[in-house]
Amino acid sequence: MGSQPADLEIQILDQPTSGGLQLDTWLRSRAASDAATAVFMGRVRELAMDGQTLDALELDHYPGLCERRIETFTRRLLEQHGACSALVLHRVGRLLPGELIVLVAVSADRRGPAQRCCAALLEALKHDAPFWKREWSHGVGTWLSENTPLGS
Amino acid sequence: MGSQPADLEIQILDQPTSGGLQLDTWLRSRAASDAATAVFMGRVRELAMDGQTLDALELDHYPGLCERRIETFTRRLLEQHGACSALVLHRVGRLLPGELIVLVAVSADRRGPAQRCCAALLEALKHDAPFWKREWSHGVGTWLSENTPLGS
Amino acid sequence: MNAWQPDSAQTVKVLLFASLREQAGWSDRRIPLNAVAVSSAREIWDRLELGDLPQVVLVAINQEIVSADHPVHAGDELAFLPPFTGG
Amino acid sequence: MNAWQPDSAQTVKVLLFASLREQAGWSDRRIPLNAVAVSSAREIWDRLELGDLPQVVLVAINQEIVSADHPVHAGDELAFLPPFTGG
Repeated sequence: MGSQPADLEIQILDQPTSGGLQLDTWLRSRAASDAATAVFMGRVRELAMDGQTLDALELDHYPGLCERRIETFTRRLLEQHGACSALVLHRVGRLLPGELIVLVAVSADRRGPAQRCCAALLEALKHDAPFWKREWSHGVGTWLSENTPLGS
Repeated sequence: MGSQPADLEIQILDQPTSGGLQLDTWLRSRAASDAATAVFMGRVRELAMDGQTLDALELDHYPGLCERRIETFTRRLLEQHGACSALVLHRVGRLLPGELIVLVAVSADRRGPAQRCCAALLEALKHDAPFWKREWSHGVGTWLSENTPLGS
Repeated sequence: MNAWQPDSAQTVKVLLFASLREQAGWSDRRIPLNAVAVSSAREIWDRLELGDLPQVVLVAINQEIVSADHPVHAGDELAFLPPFTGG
Repeated sequence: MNAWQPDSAQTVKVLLFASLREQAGWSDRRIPLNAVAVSSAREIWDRLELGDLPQVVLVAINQEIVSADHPVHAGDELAFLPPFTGG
């Protein structure tokens, strides 16, 4: 009921992962009062922004500032939405099409807060955390200047 | 880009499951063009609606009609939201606190459609599929007359 | 009228769920049809002696949700469904 | 003035990321501070000869995001961050 302290786990990973193991471990550690869990997973597309075949996606970040900013906005969003706990996984390094880029999970007592907080946390990761993507196609790397749209 | 046919998997289960295995299997079968996946998991609370300790939750359904209705509204929602594929797990039988009741996963090309379709599919499962919950506390069973609120 | 009545030829199979099952004390039963007039789902309900059909109860005939005034035919499966509480 | 200048005592460590790193051809460098006046992050940027500081570029000093006019002191870590594209 929001009475337990906010609880979060943040992992910046430089090796491929499906996220399944981390999600399972985190879910097993949740209190049964966290009856609702919303999860989002984003994976590398097969095509670059310009429609070319994507060879790889490079993900750069600013270590230190990155983790601290994620922790700050995650705590704020959990409190704002009345959610209890969050798991954030984010890949860095060289990623191949289909690999997991990001996994966000939020648990709460009710489905509304879990869903809304999970969506808000994903937007914060896209816009407020120092990560940068570079697309590699045919040996040429292009830094993205903006994120993919939410989708109408 | 929504060009592939809608693809769905529906499982009504009468034994406990964490959903992790089914989710992993389903995720691995997704096309890489489904870059965004939203998931919701609902578990049995520790307390009954009236605040008493919950011994168990009984879940009844109308076999046949249940699966067909879920398939119908899932196809409709995938199309409506421009999402590509869905996985629906729903428990029936006797469930203990902490056990998974429902898991909904939706994949799409963009995060917005995946998140919105996942939330809409969960509401449809709550309001448009013939499932019924009975709470057991201190040996007394009480059929629920309505669902838990979304949470403000 | 014919005294010989095969089970499904002149009866409808009625299913109750959840709280309705509790209230009635049974979950499924064969109800003989009126031989001269077509019955509606609501008329069958009234013969179950469970009070007025609550507005919130849905009716399904042969696993298709229909209005309470939908006609019922011999051999049909007729189900009365309290408000859903899944998910 | 003292001719002896230890690395961090009279310099600021500048970090560039992503497209800025590409543009400059380097990722981190020590920049000596003006000994008589306090410099702002923008003044340090101007000494990198990378053109005007783009509006969309964020400035962090000691891993805290601040305005481009924030003063920079000897030993600080100053980072210039293009728009974020994670998630």
